[in-house]
Amino acid sequence: MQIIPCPYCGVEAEETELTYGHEAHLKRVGPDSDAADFEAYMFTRKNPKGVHFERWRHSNGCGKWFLAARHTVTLEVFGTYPAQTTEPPAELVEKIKAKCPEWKGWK
Amino acid sequence: MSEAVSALKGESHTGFATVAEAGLTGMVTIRADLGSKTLADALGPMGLSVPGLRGVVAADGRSLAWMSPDELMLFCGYDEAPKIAADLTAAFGGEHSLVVNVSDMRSLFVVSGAKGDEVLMKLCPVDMATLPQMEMRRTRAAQTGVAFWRSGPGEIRLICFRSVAGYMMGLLEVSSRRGGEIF
Amino acid sequence: MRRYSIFAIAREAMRYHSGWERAWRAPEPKKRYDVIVVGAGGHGLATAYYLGKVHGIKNVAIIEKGWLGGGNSGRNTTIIRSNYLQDASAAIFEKALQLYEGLAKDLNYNVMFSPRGLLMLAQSEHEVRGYKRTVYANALQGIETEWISREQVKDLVPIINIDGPRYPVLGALYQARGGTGRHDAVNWGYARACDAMGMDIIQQCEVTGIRTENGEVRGVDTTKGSIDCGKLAVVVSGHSGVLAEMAGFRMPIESCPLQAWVSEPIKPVIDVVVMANLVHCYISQSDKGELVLGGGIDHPNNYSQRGSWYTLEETTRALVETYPIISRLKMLRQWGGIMDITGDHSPIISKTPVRNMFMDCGWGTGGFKAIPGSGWAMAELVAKGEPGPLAAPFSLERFREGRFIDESVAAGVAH
Amino acid sequence: MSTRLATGGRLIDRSKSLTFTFDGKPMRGFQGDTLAAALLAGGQVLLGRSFKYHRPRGLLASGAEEPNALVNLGRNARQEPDQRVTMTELFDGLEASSQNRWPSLAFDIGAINDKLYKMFPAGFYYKTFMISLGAWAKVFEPVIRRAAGLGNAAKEADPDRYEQAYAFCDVLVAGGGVAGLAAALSEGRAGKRVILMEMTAHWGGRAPVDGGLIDGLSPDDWIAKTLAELRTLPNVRLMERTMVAGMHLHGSIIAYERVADHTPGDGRPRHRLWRVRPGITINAAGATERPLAFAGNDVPGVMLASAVRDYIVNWAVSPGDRVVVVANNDDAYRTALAVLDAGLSVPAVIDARDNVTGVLPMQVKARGVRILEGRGIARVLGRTGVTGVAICAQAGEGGVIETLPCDCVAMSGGWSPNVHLWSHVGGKLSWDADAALFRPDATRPPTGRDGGPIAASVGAANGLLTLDAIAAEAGMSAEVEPEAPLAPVWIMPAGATQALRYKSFLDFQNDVKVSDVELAAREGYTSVEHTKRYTTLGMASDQGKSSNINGLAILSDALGQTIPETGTTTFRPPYNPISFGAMAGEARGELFQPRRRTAMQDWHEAQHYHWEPVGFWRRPYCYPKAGESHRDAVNREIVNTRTNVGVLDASTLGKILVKGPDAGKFLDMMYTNMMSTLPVGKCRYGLMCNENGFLSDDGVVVRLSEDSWLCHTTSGGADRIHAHMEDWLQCEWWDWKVWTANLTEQYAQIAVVGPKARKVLEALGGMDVSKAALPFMGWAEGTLAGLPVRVYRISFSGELSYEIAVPANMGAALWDKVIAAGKAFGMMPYGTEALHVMRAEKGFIMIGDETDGTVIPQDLGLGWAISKKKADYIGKRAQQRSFMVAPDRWQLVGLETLDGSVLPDGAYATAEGFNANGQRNTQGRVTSSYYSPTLKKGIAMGLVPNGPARMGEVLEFPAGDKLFRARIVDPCFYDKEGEKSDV
Ligand SMILES: Cc1cc2nc3c(=O)[nH]c(=O)nc-3n(C[C@H](O)[C@H](O)[C@H](O)COP(=O)(O)OP(=O)(O)OC[C@H]3O[C@@H](n4cnc5c(N)ncnc54)[C@H](O)[C@@H]3O)c2cc1C
Ligand SMILES: NC(=O)c1ccc[n+]([C@@H]2O[C@H](COP(=O)([O-])OP(=O)(O)OC[C@H]3O[C@@H](n4cnc5c(N)ncnc54)[C@H](O)[C@@H]3O)[C@@H](O)[C@H]2O)c1
Ligand SMILES: Cc1cc2nc3c(=O)[nH]c(=O)nc-3n(C[C@H](O)[C@H](O)[C@H](O)COP(=O)(O)O)c2cc1C
Ligand SMILES: [Zn+2]
Repeated sequence: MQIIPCPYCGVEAEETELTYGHEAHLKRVGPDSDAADFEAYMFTRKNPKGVHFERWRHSNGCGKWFLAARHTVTLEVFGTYPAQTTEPPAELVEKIKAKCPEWKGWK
Repeated sequence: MSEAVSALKGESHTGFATVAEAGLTGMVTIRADLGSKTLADALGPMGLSVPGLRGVVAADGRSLAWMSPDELMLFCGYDEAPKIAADLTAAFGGEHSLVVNVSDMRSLFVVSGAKGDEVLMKLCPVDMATLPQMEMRRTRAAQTGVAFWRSGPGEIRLICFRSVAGYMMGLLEVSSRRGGEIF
Repeated sequence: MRRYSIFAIAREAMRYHSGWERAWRAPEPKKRYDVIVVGAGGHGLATAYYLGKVHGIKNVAIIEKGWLGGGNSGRNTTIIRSNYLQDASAAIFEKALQLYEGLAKDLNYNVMFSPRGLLMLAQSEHEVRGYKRTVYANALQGIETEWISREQVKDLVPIINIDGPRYPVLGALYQARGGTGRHDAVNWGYARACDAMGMDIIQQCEVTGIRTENGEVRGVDTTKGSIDCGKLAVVVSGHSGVLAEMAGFRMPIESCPLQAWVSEPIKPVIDVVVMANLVHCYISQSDKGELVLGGGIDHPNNYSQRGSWYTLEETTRALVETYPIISRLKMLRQWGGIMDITGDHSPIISKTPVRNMFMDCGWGTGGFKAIPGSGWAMAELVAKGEPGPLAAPFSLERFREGRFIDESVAAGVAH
Repeated sequence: MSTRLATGGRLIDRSKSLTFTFDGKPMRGFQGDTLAAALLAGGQVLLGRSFKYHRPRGLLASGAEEPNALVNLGRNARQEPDQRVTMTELFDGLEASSQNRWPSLAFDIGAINDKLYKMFPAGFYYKTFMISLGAWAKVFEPVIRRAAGLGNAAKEADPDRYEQAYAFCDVLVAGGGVAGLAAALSEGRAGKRVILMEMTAHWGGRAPVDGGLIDGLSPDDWIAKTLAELRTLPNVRLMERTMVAGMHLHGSIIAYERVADHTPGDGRPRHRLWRVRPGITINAAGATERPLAFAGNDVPGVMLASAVRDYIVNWAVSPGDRVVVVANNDDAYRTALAVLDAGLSVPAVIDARDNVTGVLPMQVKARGVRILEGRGIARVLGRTGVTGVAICAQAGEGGVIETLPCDCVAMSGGWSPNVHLWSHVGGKLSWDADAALFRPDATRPPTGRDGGPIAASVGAANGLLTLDAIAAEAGMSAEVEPEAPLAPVWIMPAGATQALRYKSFLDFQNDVKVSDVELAAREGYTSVEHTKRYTTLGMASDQGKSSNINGLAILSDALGQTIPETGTTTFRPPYNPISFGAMAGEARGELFQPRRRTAMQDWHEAQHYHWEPVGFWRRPYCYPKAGESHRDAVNREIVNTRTNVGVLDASTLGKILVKGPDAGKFLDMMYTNMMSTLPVGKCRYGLMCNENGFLSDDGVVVRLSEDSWLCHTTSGGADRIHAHMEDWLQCEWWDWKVWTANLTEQYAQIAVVGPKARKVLEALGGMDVSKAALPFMGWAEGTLAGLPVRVYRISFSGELSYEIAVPANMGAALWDKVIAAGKAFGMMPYGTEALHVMRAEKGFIMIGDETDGTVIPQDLGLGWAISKKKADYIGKRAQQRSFMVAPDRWQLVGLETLDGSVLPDGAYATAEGFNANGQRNTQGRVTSSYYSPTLKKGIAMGLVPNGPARMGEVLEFPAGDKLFRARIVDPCFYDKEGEKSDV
C-alpha cells in the first residue's frame, strides 16, 4: 500500500484513499493544434523507469488533485505539491537531483 | 416537516459499542474562499468561526467542519438548514461562493462507548490513537467514503452518503458485535 | 535437436536420465546478426521462431536481460481464448489459438495447451448485450463461441453461486476451445526450437542503448558489449518505453503492475476458466491443483513487479462472493508483472520512427494467449519490412488517426 | 514408536485432557498440544502422502515449515484442506483426516507412481503426451489433474465470520522469540509505539528448548520477566497467534490473526486480517533448520533435529525410542541431549565432519553415545516408518559400513534465517560462507516512501544463531555452550550414486529430489528461477522454507558455481498461507459491496420488483404482477404509460450543481452544446465527450439562475462526471471562478409520465403545472402535496412528462402520495426496461447502448447538439482526426425487419466478401432492439456505414441459423413531430 501525503489537507493518505491520475504537467492542446502535438498530449507518455511526475486525487478525502514526484522502481515519494502549477517546485527538483544523480530532469 | 424521514429512521445496535443513525440532521455545504471576511462575518452571529485545517468548531448545538481548503460543512437542525443556507447565500451577495442545503444527501451516525474506536479501526485506514478531538477525518470505511470526528468523550460522529446508509450500518453493526473486541 | 517422446524417456530412465541434452545453449554474442530480437519473453521467442521457420531468417539473436521467460510470459495466469470482439483482435488471437492447438507437436515440447473451455460471466444486462454482440461478431469472424444460460454455467462450474445475491449470473459467453496453457513450457518450447535452428539466446544481457545512423538502426549496446544487426525487433512488454527512449522516441504506453496469486493445491474443483468482469476476478485451477487467481491492474506507474495489497483484497472479495467455498482455502503466493498498457488497451505491432526497428508490445493483461499469433505477425513485419494483414491494424499510426481498437467496449473486457 | 513421556512438557496442561479424531480414529491429547504433538503422542507417525509419488510421510518439523503433515480439518462447511498439523492448536472435538490417498492412508493406490519413479523425473510431462491435442486434453491431462492437488475443499459456503483491522505504530516486531522480545522491550522502553506479533500461541521462540542463560536467567524465567515488563508498557501491544504475513509497498504490513481457530464456535470472528503501517519493521522471525539430503530422508520418522527436541521438551512427546542424530553442526547435539534427558536412547550421532571436538558433542560423548565422525547416511531403512539407518563414509559413494536399528532419525543440515519479510519488498541478502547461510545485508535494506530503510533484522533472522550473539546484539548477556563451525554439507554421502540421488529429497511435498535439480542443470534450466519452475522446487505450500537453500546448493554444485552466484528465488508474500476468508473480511453477502438505495427502495422491494444492478444501485427493471412474465410486465408498463400514466423512480440520475461567474464558460467546455446561452428557467439536453472525442455522458442541463446550472447525468455517470469536472477545474482552468457540488443524493426524483401525467400532478395540488405555466423544457419550483419540489418538464419517453425533485428524506412520502393520486388515473410504476423501450421508440440514444466508447456524437445524428459557434469543447480536437471525419463512419439509423420480428440485439449486418484476414465483411450492427408494444412489432436502432444516406436499403443480419432482413429507416418510430411531449 503506497502512502502519499496530500498537500492540501495534510493527511498521509494510503492508496485506497486516492485516485491515480497519470502523467502530470501535460498542457492541454486544443482544436487548432498539430496532429502530432495532439497525439503526444493524448497518448505519448513519459513512462520513465525512474522519477515520475504524476497526478493524484485525494478522492476519499478532501477531493483535491495534487501532483507527486515518485520513483517508479523504488516507489520513493520525493514530494507532493498542489496541482495549480505548471512546473514542479524548485526545491523538490533539487532534492530529487541530490538523491538521483542520474536523473535527467522533469521535462 | 413531519414527512421527512432519515434513511434508517434512527436504527441503532449495541454490541461492544453502540452504533446509531442519528436521524434527521441539517447540513449545509459552503464552498468559498475560506479567508473571506464576508464568510467570517456571516458565521459570527452563530458563534462560529472558520475552523483551521481539518478542524471542527461547535457552538449552540451547531458544528462547522473543515472539509477541504475551499469547503466547509455546517451541521445544524434539519429544519433550520434551508434558512441558514439561504441566509448565507444572501450574505455572500455577489461574492463567488456556493452555499447549498445538503441535509438530505448524507446520513449521520454516532458511535459511542469506550471501545468505539475499535469499531472504526476495523473499517478505516486511520490512526485512531492519534486522532484528536474535533478533527475531521475524511476517509473511507470499507468500500465507501466517509468523514468522521470525535465529537465528545467516547463519541464519534460519522457521515456517509444517504444511499449507502444501510451498507454503513451493516458495517458498523458487524464491526461492533460482541466477541469482536480487539483489545 | 533430440526429439522428446515417451520412448526417449523410457530409454533415458534406464541410465538415470543422464543423456538429455541442453534445451538451449548459453552462447556468447556474435558481432553481428541479421535480426536481433530484444526480449526473450514468449512474444520475442515466437517472433524469432517464425522468422526462422516461415521466413528462413536464422541468423538471429534473442537478447534477454534476465532469464528467458522471466517477464510477464513467465508469470501470467495462462488464460487463452480468441473470442475477441473487434475484427483486428479476433483475427490475431484466433491465429494464435490455432497455432496453440498444434504447438506441442510443432515444437516437440508439451506446452500443455488445455482447451478446457472458458466462460465470461454476464452479471448485468449490459454484459448480456455485450457478449451476445460478441457471439454475432465472432460468427462472422469464423470463431466458435456461444452464449450459454445460467443453468449451463452452473453445470460447467458447480462451485459457482449463480444466485447472487448481488450480481446473479445471467449467462455467459463460452468458448469451448479456450482454456489455459503451461506458460513456462511455451517459453521453453520456443526457446529450444529457436536454439535448434541455430539462433543464439543470450541471457543475462541487458540492452542499454540502441545505435542508429541516419534514422536507421545499426545495432545495440548491451551489458555484454555492442552487437550489430540488420534489423531490430523490440519485444519487451513493460519495458517498451525504456527501449523506445533509447532510440529517441516515446510510446503510447504506461507500465504498471498486474498481480496474480495462487491457493494451496487442492483436488480439482473447477475444470474450466471463468472470468467475471463486472466484479472483476478470474479463476482457473492448474493441473497441479492450485487455484490460479487474478483481477485488475494497479494503475500507478510501477516497474517493480510488485503491486498494492488492496487490489488482491478487492479481487478476493469478488472471488469469495462468486465461489463461496474458497473462503476456507488459503493464499499460497502472490506476485506481479509489469504491464504495458496502451492508449486503447490494444497491442502494437509496428514500424517505428527508426528504420528497420520494429516493436511488438502493448499486450498488457492479455498477451499470453497471443504469443504464437503475435510472433507470427511480427516475424512477417520484420522479414518483409511491411505489416501483413494481421499486424496492419495494430500500427502506431492509429493513435494519431483516432483509429482505435478498443476491446473493452462491449462489456468491459480488456483481456 | 512415538509416545507421550510420563513427565515434562512445558506447554501442556496434563490436567486438561482433550479428545479428537484422526481419520475417524478417536485420540487424546492435552491442552497446549499442537495437533502434531498429539498425533505423535498417540503413535501416529504416518500422516500424509506426498504430491507426486504418494510416498508415505510423517512429520518433518514442529513449526510453520512443515511440508508433509497436512490434513483436512473439520467437516462439511467447515472443512479446511492442507492444514499444517504443526500450526494447529488442539481443541476438544477436533476432527482431522489425511489427504491425497486412496483408499486409505496406509494403503494408497497412488503409490504405484513411486515404483515408476524413474519414468517421472522433473518435467517428464514436457517431453511426452504429444500424440495429439485430443489425446492430451481428453486422456492424459484429466489423469494428471485427478492425481494432483492435496486436500479437498468444502462443498458448502463458509459459515464463519472474518474481519480486518488497521493498526499504526512506530515499530512492528515480527516474532516473539528472545530477539523479538528484547527488541520490543528496548523500543518500548524508549517510548515508541510498538506492536509485537507472534504467530504461535506462546512466547519465547526456540530459546526455552535450546537452553542457556540470559542475563543470568533461564530462558523461561527471562521470557516471563520480559513479558511482565512489556505488559506494563501502555505503548506496547503484544499479539499472539498473529503472523506477519508479508511486507508490502512502502513497508505496509499484512498480518494474520487466527482469533478463534482454536475455539471454534465461540462467536468470535475466525480470523482477523491486520493492515499495519509501521515506521519500521523489525524482523525477528528466527531461523529454520535445514534437512540433509540422503536416500530415504523422507521416510516417516526422519525429522529435523530441532523438531525432535521440541516435541520432547515442549510437549513431552517422544518421536522414537531410539533416535539416531545425523548432522553437520554442533547444535544438533542438543537433540541428542534432550533425547537422553528424556530417558530414551541415542544409538549414535552421525556427523559429516571429521574432527568433532565441540563442547556439545563432548557432553553427548560423555554420556556414552557413539559419535561417528566423517560419516553419513547411505540410506534410511523402512517405508512407512524408520527401522534403521545404513551408515557410510561421508566422503564416499555410499558403501554401507554398518547398519543401525532405530525408529527415529533427527537430522540437521544447519539453519537458514527467515529472511522472507526482509526480502518481500526487495531487501538484499549476503551469503555467509562460514555459517553457510544467507543473511540480510543491512547495507541494502528494503526502502520505503522516503527512500529510507523500512526493515531491520535481529536474532536468528539476522543470521545470529547463538544465544550469546543474539543477546549481545540486544545489549544483554548470555551464557551458552560455544559451537564449533558447521561443515557445509548438503548431500550424504558426498559422492552419492545416481540411485541414491533419486531417493534423496529436497522439496518433500513436491517430491523434488537431488537428481531432479541436477537434471535441470544438465538440460540448461540453469537459472535458479528456471530450476525452480522446471522441478517445482520450493513451489509447494511450504514455499521451500526447509528445502530452498539445499536446492540452491545442489544446483550450484552441478553448475560449478558458488551459491551467491546462483542466488535465491524471489521471496513473495505470504510467509505462510492465509485464508481467503480473512482477505475478504466482512465483505460478503449484503456487505460484499456497498448497495445504494434510493429513498423509495423499500417500496420497490415490497412490490417484489425484478431488479437489475446499475453501478451499486439496484434499479427496478419491471414490476411483474402475480403470474406475469417479465416481458409481459414490461409491455404492460409501456402501454399503460403511453395510454394512461406511469411513474418511475429516477432518483439515481446524477445532479451536479455548477455555480460561479465562469460557470457558463466552463459548461461550454464540458458539453458539446452551448450551455452559457440557456435561459434561466429552461432545460436543455446536453452531450459530454471525453478528450478523445467519444461520447461519454448525456443529460438535461437546467439553468437555475444567472450563475448556476444543474447538470443531470446518467445514473452510472454521476460520480465520474463530477470527478471529471473537478479535474478540469483544479488542474487546467484553476483560475476560473466555478464551484461544483454533486447533489445527486440530495434529491429523490420521480418521473410522472404519460397523457394523464398532468392530472396526477393537479391531483397532488400545490402548483400550476399547466402548459402555460410550465411549458415543455421548462422547470418550476413550488410545492406538491405539501412538499417542496422542483419540477422539470422534460421527456425521455416522448410523452407528457414531469420529473419531480424532492429532498431525499421526503422522497418516500412524495412517492406514496403520487401513487395514491395516480390510482384514479390508472397509474402504474414502470422500470428501466420500459424506459429503454420507450426511448428507443422515440429514437433517443442511450449511453452504453448506442455508445460504447468508440462512438462520437456525429455518428449518432446528434450534430445538432454540437455547437458550431464554439471554438472549443472537450473532445473537439479529437473529433477532427482523420478517422473521425472519414466519410464512411458507421452512423445511427432505425432498423425495421421486413416481417416485423425483433432483430437480435448486437447482430451485425453482412457485406459482400471477406477481409484480408478471411473474416466476413460487415456493414453495420444493431445497437438496441426491442419489441415495441406500442407499434406491435420489432424496432431497432443500429450503426451503419453512411447509414442516413441509405434509407430504405435492406440489410441482412445473420444470427445463428436465422437470417434477419431489415430495412434502414428513420430512428424515430413514434410521434416524430414530438406532439405528445409538448402538450
Ligand atoms: C499477473 C499476470 C497475469 C496475466 N494473465 C494473462 C492471461 O491470463 N492471459 C493472457 O493472455 N495474458 C496474461 N497476461 C499478459 C501476458 O503475460 C503478457 O502479455 C505476455 O506475457 C507478454 O509477453 P512478452 O513476450 O511481450 O513480454 P515478457 O514476457 O514480459 O518479455 C519481455 C522480456 O524483455 C526483457 N527485457 C526488457 N528490457 C530489456 C532490455 N533492456 N534488454 C534485454 N531484455 C529486456 C524482459 O526481461 C522480459 O523477459 C498476464 C500478465 C501478468 C503479469
Ligand atoms: N545454535 C544454533 O544453531 C541455532 C540456530 C537457530 C536458532 N537458535 C536459537 O534460536 C533462538 C533464536 O532466537 P530468535 O528470537 O531470533 O528466534 P526464535 O526462533 O526463537 O523466535 C522466532 C519467533 O518468531 C515467530 N515467527 C516466525 N515468523 C513469524 C512471522 N512471520 N510472524 C510472527 N511470528 C513469527 C516464531 O513463531 C518464533 O516464536 C535462540 O535461542 C538461538 O539460540 C540456535
Ligand atoms: C499459472 C501459475 C501457477 C503457479 N503456481 C505456483 C505454485 O503452485 N506454487 C508456487 O510457489 N508458485 C506458483 N506460481 C508463482 C511462481 O512461483 C512465481 O511467483 C511467479 O511465476 C512470478 O515469479 P516471481 O515470484 O519469481 O517474481 C505460479 C505462477 C503461475 C503463473
Ligand atoms: Zn487531501
